[in-house]
This record gives sequence, structure tokens and C-alpha cells, in this order.
Amino acid sequence: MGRMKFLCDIERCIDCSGCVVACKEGHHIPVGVNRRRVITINQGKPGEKSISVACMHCADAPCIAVCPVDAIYQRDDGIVLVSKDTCIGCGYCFMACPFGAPQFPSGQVFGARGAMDKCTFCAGGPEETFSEKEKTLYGQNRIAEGKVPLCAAMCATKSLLAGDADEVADVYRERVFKRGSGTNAWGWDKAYKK
Amino acid sequence: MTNSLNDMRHAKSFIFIGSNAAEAHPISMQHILHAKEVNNAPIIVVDPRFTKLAAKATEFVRIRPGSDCAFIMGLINEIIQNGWEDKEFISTRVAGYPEMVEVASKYTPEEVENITGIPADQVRKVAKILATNRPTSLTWCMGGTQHSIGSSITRAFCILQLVLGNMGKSGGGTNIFRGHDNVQGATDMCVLADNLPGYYGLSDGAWKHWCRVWDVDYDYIASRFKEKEWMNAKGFTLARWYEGVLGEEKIEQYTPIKAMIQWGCGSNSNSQYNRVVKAYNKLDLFVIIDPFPTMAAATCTTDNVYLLPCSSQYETSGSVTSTSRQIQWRHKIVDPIGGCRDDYTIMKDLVGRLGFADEFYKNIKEVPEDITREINKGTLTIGYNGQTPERIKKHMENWHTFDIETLQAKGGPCDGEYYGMPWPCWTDTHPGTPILYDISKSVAEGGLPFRNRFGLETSYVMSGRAEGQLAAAGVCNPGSEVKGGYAEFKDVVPGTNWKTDLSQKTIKDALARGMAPFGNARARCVVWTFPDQVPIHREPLHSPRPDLIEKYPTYEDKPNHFRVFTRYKSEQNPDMVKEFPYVLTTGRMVEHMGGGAETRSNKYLSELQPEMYAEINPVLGNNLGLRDGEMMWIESPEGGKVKVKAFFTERVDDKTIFMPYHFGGTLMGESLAGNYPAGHEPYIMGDSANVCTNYGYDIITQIQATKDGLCKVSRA
Amino acid sequence: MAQRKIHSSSTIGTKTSRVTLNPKVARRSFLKLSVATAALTGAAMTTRMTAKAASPAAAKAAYPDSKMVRSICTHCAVGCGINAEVQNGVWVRQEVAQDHPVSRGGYCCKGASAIDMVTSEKRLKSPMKRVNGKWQKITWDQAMSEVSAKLTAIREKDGPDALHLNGSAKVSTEMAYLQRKFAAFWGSNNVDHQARI
Amino acid sequence: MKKLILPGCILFWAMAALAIAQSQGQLLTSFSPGPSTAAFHEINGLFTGDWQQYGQLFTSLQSKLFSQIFLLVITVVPLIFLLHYIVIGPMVFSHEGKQVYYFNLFARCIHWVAGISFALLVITGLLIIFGSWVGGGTLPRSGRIVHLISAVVFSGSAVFMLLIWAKDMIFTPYDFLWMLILGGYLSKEKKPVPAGRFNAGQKCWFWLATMGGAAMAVTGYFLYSFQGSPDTLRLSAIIHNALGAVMVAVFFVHLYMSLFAIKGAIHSMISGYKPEAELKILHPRFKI
Repeated sequence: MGRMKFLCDIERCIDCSGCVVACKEGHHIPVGVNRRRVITINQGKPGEKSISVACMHCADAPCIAVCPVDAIYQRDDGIVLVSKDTCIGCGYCFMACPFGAPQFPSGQVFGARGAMDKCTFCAGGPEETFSEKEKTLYGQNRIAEGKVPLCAAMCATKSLLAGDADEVADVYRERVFKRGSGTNAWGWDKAYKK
Repeated sequence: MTNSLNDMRHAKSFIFIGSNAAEAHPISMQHILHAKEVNNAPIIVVDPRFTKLAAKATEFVRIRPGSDCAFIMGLINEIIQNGWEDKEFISTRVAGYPEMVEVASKYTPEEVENITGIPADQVRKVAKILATNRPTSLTWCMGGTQHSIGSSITRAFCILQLVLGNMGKSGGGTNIFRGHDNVQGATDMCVLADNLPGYYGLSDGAWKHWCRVWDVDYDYIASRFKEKEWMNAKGFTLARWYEGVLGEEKIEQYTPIKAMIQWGCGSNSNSQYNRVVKAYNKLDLFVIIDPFPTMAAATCTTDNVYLLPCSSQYETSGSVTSTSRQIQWRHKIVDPIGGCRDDYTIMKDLVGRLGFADEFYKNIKEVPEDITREINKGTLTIGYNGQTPERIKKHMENWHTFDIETLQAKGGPCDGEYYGMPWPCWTDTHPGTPILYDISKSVAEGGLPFRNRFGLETSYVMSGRAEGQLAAAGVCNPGSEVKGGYAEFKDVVPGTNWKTDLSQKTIKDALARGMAPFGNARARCVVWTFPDQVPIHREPLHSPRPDLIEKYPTYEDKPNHFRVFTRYKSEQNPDMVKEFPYVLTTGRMVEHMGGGAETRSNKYLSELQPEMYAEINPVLGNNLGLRDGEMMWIESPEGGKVKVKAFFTERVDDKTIFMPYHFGGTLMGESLAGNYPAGHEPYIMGDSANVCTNYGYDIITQIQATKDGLCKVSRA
Repeated sequence: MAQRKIHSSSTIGTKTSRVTLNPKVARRSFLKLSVATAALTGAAMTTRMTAKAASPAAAKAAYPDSKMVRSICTHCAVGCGINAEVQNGVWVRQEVAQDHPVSRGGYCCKGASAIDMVTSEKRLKSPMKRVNGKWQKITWDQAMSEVSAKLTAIREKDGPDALHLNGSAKVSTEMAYLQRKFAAFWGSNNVDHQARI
Repeated sequence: MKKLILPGCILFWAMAALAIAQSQGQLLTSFSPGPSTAAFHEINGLFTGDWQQYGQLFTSLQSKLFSQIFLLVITVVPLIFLLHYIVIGPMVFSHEGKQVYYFNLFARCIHWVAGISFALLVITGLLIIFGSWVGGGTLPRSGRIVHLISAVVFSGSAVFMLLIWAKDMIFTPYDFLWMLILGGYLSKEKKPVPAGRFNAGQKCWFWLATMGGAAMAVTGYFLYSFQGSPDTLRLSAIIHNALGAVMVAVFFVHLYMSLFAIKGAIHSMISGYKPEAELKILHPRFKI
């Protein structure tokens, strides 16, 4: 059984935001909603590192635990998805998420939050695969096409890895081995309890 | 670039000077970081600013803007002092070496420290890294060229690579990352004031060659000019054309400029932009051809402006030359949207109405393929003749067959060819030249010696020594008939040489003999036609170090520099720094491009980087009483000023202000949003950094000196 | 580096054995997207997705009858490949050009938003001229005849060098060539482009 | 001799390279694990650092505890009252005797506005908490909108209630006695209890509804606007839910009292009059 994971190799990330725009453009995400973003620490100083962060598709996802309407669910491959038809926009998932992944475009009434939007690992949503509704609500379903998520595929320096956990780990391990560096992948301990 | 981006994977060390590849060329980092990781290649970044590239570097060298030449000459000196130079390479393939050594010896590490602010020990360390990690890939960009001594600086870079013996080697070379997507192609086609396509120059011979290619009478073209003398005179440049309109400087032309066509050119990348704006408003006719209204449309407020919406490049087709000299075919993705027209259609219409369509389009029926064929026919100097439209398209279709390490196709329809047939590609079966001046391969397989361009022997004014310019005996490409240096090919077809023989027999003949059509010579360290025969440091026109001006003064004023009087010595004033104490430098950010007309009209990119700012060191900012995020005025000695947000960061040191130059839409603090056609103003607007960039132009190329000006800063 | 290693190692074999549920997806995912993203196995899809993946809906492509056009990014000089998916004359999405030898599917933020160059609302859609300080839409015919008439008049009165042409590094090589050729046929060397700055 | 030169050179360069490589230890530091690990640590702090504090607390509370508490409140509280109703039964007062004008029209209007909006708040609030029971979607989503409107209406009316009744609601010493005997509701005997115009229970309810309501409004505003740091939001959610549980419980008390525990008590909020018989027992200190 595959288990989908993200890994951002901070030695390679150059803060070009290619992943961010690839995601937005690919899924037609409204301005202001960031399924993915790049964070830089120590900007302008030696030790400047950037990292691209989106939903980590956690193993024991806190967002699923707190959702009052069970709108969030996890597929067997580990991808955490939200049903926008079920979501009521309460925002609890945002408060539960350590990574700030859930996003809320403003809704129609009184500026109240609309349904939650977050990284789908390019796996669409619970609607019929490739249907118009899936496309408008969640964007492309690249996983069903057998393609990797846009952000990782379009990563400028191949810093962002996405895909089956074992293989992501293999690629990263090999890289780290070549660099003679340690094997700690950021975010994994929190997201995957490793 | 002498090598290719992919070839940088083989470098054993990198030195980037005046380049911020991580922001300006992000995808190139794929290959650079590969070499860093796999070859353990040190990355040395020389920049006034701790850039995002510097964040990936192993050694960051903070340099005072405009002192690159001193640093490089210092490195050369240090390398020679320690005997690290490539003696074999220098003795067989380099000319004018002792003269250069003589000049370089003055740049001791201590002197370099005095000029550049780089600690002497760091100079020694960098020299050692370069000497012990060969080949080194040297990269520069606008940070190296946009100075009044830009041409000296770039020559110093080349000489460094010659001294290290890194030229013509995989993993080495001088790898200049070009800016725009097709700046290489457009430069090759010489949309320039001093050349005809293929760098033929403006001599009578050049005009006659191109008239033959165009299939028109030389006399016809001559009749189009005011007088024949204007055919051979360099025109106004993009950097200073507005002087031809304003008439405030002495110009060498019979008429001021009255009309302007700006075709796909964002205006706010011009330095001293407030003067450009003045010129716009003085024009009788101003035509802007662009998919987006550029800032020019908003700054020009007269009634003589026309906006012609051309399509984007995705709505038309044609070839495009990347920085690695690869020629790729840009297929048309969709038809021009709305009422847009593609460039070719507009040109055809314009030429038709101006009444010279028959001559202009004589051999061009199928657009754009026939144009490519005409280019193939005429552009022999740089070997643009093998890249037929069919071959370029074939490469596009089979781009998956090319090896990522060598860029050579393995099997398939393009077997053995290099991706994009990097020029020179001498014939329609030649694979392209992936690495320039590489004598390890035969010419027919993409090898190349140094070009013989400047005679067979020269005696140097500097030393009185005479030296042969051809390569030493035994130095040649494998399979060469002449085992050693040889002159360029001519008179194979009587009366022509390899550059002007349209039948291309000369080139084929040379290749058949295993030789390069342009000869096999030495790379020269001395350029006897330039004011500085060997590169030397000269202080920027507006120098923050008045104490150095006497020792390193700038040039004499140049009266007819691309038709306009250009001040050097009379502009250099040691007292200026008292009123304008900070160095102003500009650069790119990854989210925007050029003047930003395209990217600031893109909602996602606008969202990512929505505001104009200036980077200022917290120390300086606090000393000036500024607050992070507050507005401040930056003023130039020429009276240009911009109102921008202060961004406190340690990227810059406490003497330097950095501004990205992509913004536009406000001028000296006032919004021009209302001057754009309604609904077509960009999403984000801000003051253009180039209002503040200083006076100063390169002595040879007249490139503007935007990287080493002075400014003063105050709270807004 | 890593790419070669992955291909030469036996991971592909083990991978196919791991993908069990949907042979169609498994076959397509065999195309490695990139070294970094070589990771995806096509996803063992269960839960809600399994039923659908096997249903006729999944047999459809995301954009039926679309064709792929290869082009080159228009921003910097790296020359990244673009795979444009076009359906009924509309550029529906930008696909990953993972087999492009230089970019290998990578884009920065500018390249990743290539579609926006075509679809941006800020694009001009009609020729315009300024009349009494106000922008006015005009036809192409009017624009071109006025421009050419004015150019001819200036040429006759002041000579060809009264025109300056700022060409472009953003057009195709062919168009750049035409720009230089235009200046030559017009009779002036007052032509330049962004390489100078 | 020549044969010796080449190996000699190689050896020399190899040794030189080794020496140089050693001296460059500092140079190559960015390849070593140190900075990566340090950066991970720093980034971790950036993300999951503050999450450790309230994020984890919120997640553990919200994932089960809150819904369980609410479930308890809406099941156990009514059950207790049912028990009370069966065992002790309601208080019955004669409505035949003298009627005292107790609530003026304005007060009654405000009460009902507040009451209805509060009821809506409770219903929609519960709808959100138990949204999964109805499968999410439109019903709880519109519930959120109603919750929002009701909150605004209730906040307004709470201000008026404060103006009308605040003086009468100030706690007095005998309220303590009232609390001790729980207002006499645990006995069937009709003995006068120590209470003025409002008894201690009503006072508690009043202050909970207004002051607690204010706290609910503030935290609710944060939850609605999402302005503030994630930790502010988390804290707001925790307070909102915990306080909400208390308010729902007390709301049920109020409902039970007015509808069941005291027969006909609701009439005083409709007509404004209370029977004197009732006042003598329940509000003996009220000066007519």
C-alpha cells in the first residue's frame, strides 16, 4: 500500500514560489488562498533557508479529529481530503493544524468563511473523478491521471518531493548520502510520527 | 554562455559575480545545486548583497558595487603569484599575457581590500579555492556589466578563466546568464545600433553582404538613408535615445528624434527614467506595441500615443535562443486573443503601408519559417546556418531523447546532435557546438578553437612586443589538416570569405578539412582598440570613495558616443558623496520580470510580491530615523526621487540601498493609475527604481550604469 | 545523478508490484515525472476513490480530446519547456514538461503562471490612441493608417533618422530579425533592444 | 626520468589537494548536517512550537471532550429535571388572586428578543457541534449564519437587559441563603425563600447571560473574523465552547423553571403580571 508524503529539501529550496503559483494556476485558486506557501528563515543572513509548506497529509490528522461535521477524511494512501459540500467553514481545522494548511475563502453571506480549501495532493475531492464539479471545487485530479502533484512536478530545483513515502525517502536518502548530511526530513516527526 | 546550463553540472567550483541566479534564473539552480551536491563544488558568490543565491553559497564575498574589475585582477595576480595559472594553456592559446600580468601585479590583495572592501585574506582564499577546484564555472550578469567600466569588468572575467585554463572545458567557461527569454536571439539578430544581423558591423562590406541575402540592390538600401555616411554611423541606443529627443546634450545627428516605436520593450528599465518621460512627452509620434500597456503609456500624456495590442509569444510561433545558445521552437498554443494581432501581422501591415513590402518580403512567403531560412542564409559569422526550422522543430518534438548531462541525443531522429543546436552550427548536418573553444572534439562534432579575428601578428603599444596571434603548433582540434594555428578561411569562392560566401562552400570546405572556418588563434588579453588595453579598475562616475578617484580616475569625456555626448571625467565629482552618501544598486526579484508590465498584470505574481520597496540595513535605517515598513524618499544626484517602503534587512550592508527595478505606475510618488487605459492598469504599482539610477554609461557599449550610483535617503 | 540511479536500480520492478489496484494508472505512472518526483507510484487508491477509479468516469481523460503543444517559457533565458494542453482552441492547463532536457519540468513562479500571459484581464484587446487626454478605442485599420501616415510625414520632413525603434528581446528570433531589417529598409541605425540595458 | 615526473606530479598534487581540502573544512560547512538540523529545529519552532501550547490542547479538547460535554449537558440536565418533575413536581400558585404588575412592556419585549435569539444561538450552536449527525452541509452551514445573526441580536438585547435590570440584579447577602437551600426547589413545601425582585438563581442566570454573553461575543467575534494569531483563535474556541456548555445548561434550567417548575410562570413574561401568592413565596422581599 502506497503512502503519499511531501518532503521539502531545504538545502535545495531557493524560495522561487514556483510551487505556490503552479498550485494556484493549476487549480484556479482565488487570490488570497494559499494551499502552499514558502517560508524563509534567517532572511538575508548566513543560514538563510527556505521551505515550502502545504498540508502534510498527516497520519493522525488533527483536522480530521476536530471537524464537527466529518467533512475531512483520509484515503488509504494517506491523502487527507475535504468535502466542500459537507464543510461548514467553522475553522476548527485551521486551529488544529500545526502547519496552517486549511484556507478559507470568504463566503457569500456576511463575509462568513466559505468551505475550507486546502492542498488535495492534486487528488481532487469526493466528487466524481474529472467531473466539472470536482474541477471547480477542488481543481485537477492528477492522482487519478497517474501524475504527481503539480507543486512537486514543477519544483524548480526538485527540492519538493511528493509521492510514495518509501520512494520519497529513497530519493532523499540518496541525496543526503551524496551530500554527507544527516537524514532528518523536516516535518516528518510531526506529520507522520517519525 | 560558452558552455550550457546542463554542462554546469560538471563544474568543480562556481564563482558568481553580479549574478543572482536563484532569483533571476531559478531553473538553472537545478544544475548548479547538483554540482554542489555531487561534485562537492564550492559556490562563491560575489555580490554587494546577500542574495538568495548567496544563501546557497559556500563562500559569500561582499563587494563594493563597481569594483569587480579590481577584485578579479587581484584574483589573477594572486593566482599567478602562487604559480597556479595553467601554463600550458596560456603558452599555447593566449596572447598578450605578459602585458596583462604586468597590469595585474598592481592589484595585490591589500590593494584589492582597499578598493573593494573585501578582506585580503578572503581574496587569497577565493583564489585558492578556484585554483584547487578546476574547472570553475564563472557566471556574471548585469551586476558585472552595468557599470561605466562594464566592458573592462567582463574582459577581466574572461581573462581569469584563461589564466585558470578553464576555457573550452566541460564544467568551465564563462557562463553569462542572459536576462530575457530571447535576448540571445535578438542580440544575434543584432537589433542593435552598431551591427547588422550576425554581428557583421556597419561597414560597407556588411551592408553589401546583407543586401545579397535580402536580394535587394545595395543602392536601394543606400537610397533609403539620408546620406550614405549614416549607414556606417552607429545609431542611438536604448540607453540614451531620449537625448536625441530632448536636445539637452550635444547630439551628432542632422535631426532630433521625433518619432518612437517601442515594440515589446518595457520602458521603465531605462535609467534616469524621469528624463525618458520628458522625452516621451516631446515626441511627435509614439507607438507602443505590446500585449500590456507598458508604463510608457501612462507616463506619456500627450495625444500622439498609439497603443497597438500585439499577442503574447504563446499566440504566435518562431524560434527562441536560450542563454545556452540553444535554439528552440516556440509553437503557437492558441490564436491571438480578442483584437490582438501577432507581431508578424503587424509588421507586414506596417511595411505594406510604408510602401516597401515587395523588397522587404522578397523571399519570405511562409511566415515565420521563411524568415528562419533567410537568417540561416545570411548569419554565417556565428554559425546560424545549420538551424533550419525543420531541424529546430525536430529537436522540440524529440526533446526527451537528449541526455541531461551532455545534451546530446542518444538515438532517435536527432541522434548525436546537441539539444537546440547551440551555435555555431556550421551546416545542416552539424550537431551544434555545446562548448565554445573546445579543442578536444573535432569541429564537425562540435569542437572549436579560438577565433582568428584580429590579424596574424600584432605589436603591443604597451610593451612594444610583437606576438603572433595564431594558436601554438600542435594545438588544434582532432582531425585538423593544419596541426596548429591557422588563419580564417577566404577566397575559397574568389572574392569572398567564410562570412560572406552565401554558397557556404567555404564553411563546408573548412569542415571537410577538420578545421574551423574562422581560423585557430589565441584568446587575447590585450585589446588594442579599447581605451583600457588591459582591464583596469576605474572608480564609478559617482564614487563613494573620493580618495580613490585620483588614483583610479574615469575616462575622458566621449563626444560622439552612439551619436550623443557622454560625460565621464567632467561628471566625476569627489564632493558628490558628501550630499549623496549611499550607494544605490538595483536588481531583480524572482516574482517579476523586466519592467514588470507582464508580471504585475498577473494576479498570482502580484499577490506574491505586491509592493515596491528598498532594502536598507537596519543600522542605517535606525541611524536615519526610519522604521521598517515606513515610506522613505530616495533621491539621486540628477534630481530623480522615489517614494518607497523601507525594508530593513541585512541583505545589504549599511552603505548600500537596494531596489528591485520591476515596478512602475507611479512617478516620483504620484500615482499614474488614471493615465492607463481604464481597466488595463497593472494590479500592483509602485515607483520605478530607475527614476533614481544615476548617470553613467559604459565606454564601449553604452550600457547604463545602474548598479553603482549614489543616492540620499530621507523619511517621507 | 539521482535520476540515473533510480532508473538503473530495480525500483521500477518493485514499484510495479506495489501498484496493484488499477493497472491503467500503474501504466501511466510508469512515466517518471522527474528525479524528485519519480516517487509517485500512481497511488493505491482505495476508500472513496477506488470505486470511482474503476468506474467509467475514470476512463475519461481530465480534458478529453485535448492536444499537447510544446512551447518555451517567455520569461528568462533558461528556456524552460512548456507543455500546453489545448482543448477546442483553449489553453486549459499547463502540463509538466518533465522530459525537457534543461528544465525537466521545473518552473519558477513566473513560468508556472504562463497561462496568465494569455488569460490576464489586463491584456489590451483593441488598438487605442489618446484623444484630448482620454484613451479611445480605434480599429486596426485606422491605427495603422494614421501611424504610417505620420511616419511617412516625419520621414519626409526630418529624414529617416528622426525615428527610433526600440525592438525587443521578448519576440522570436525571426521577429527580432524583421525589426533590424525594418530599420535597415527604413534607412536608419536608430534601433536597439534590451540587451543594451 | 620522464617516467618519474608524471607520478611525482600526481603525488604532489594529491598531497597538495589533501592539505587544501583540510584547510577548507570551514568552507564546506554548509554541506555538513549541522545547518540543516539547526534549520529544521528553527522551522519546527516556527510551526509546531506554538502548536504545542494551545494547538494540542485545542485538538485534544475539540476532538472528543467538548462534544461529550455537550452531549452530557443536553441529555443529563433534562433528565435531572424530569426526575425533579416526577419526584418533587412543579410549584403551583393560584392565578386567581391579586396580580402584581411585574414586567413592563419594554422589559417583556427585550426579554423575548433576547430569549428567542438565545434559543436560536443554542439550537444552532448545538447544530454545529453535532453537525456530523445531520451529515454537515447546508443545514449546519445555514445554522452558522443564523448563529451569527442571533449573536448580533442577542448582544443588542443583552445591553438593554443590563440597563433595565442591572440594579435589581446586584447580589445581596441573603442570596447566599437562597443558594444554600437551592431556592427551596428540592422540597414540596411552599416556604418563603430569601429573595427580592429576583432570586439568586435568576441573578446568576442574568449575569451569566450578559457577562458570559459578552465573553461569548468577543470569542465568537474572533472565531468569525479569524483576525488574530492562531493561538488567540484556539483560546477563543476553547473559551467559547466551555462557556457555551455552561450557558446551555443554565439555559435549560431557565426553561425548566419558567415552563415546568413553576406552573404558569411564563404568563408573567406575557402579560407582565405575577400572582401575589407566588410572589409571597418566591420573592417575599419584593416591595410591591
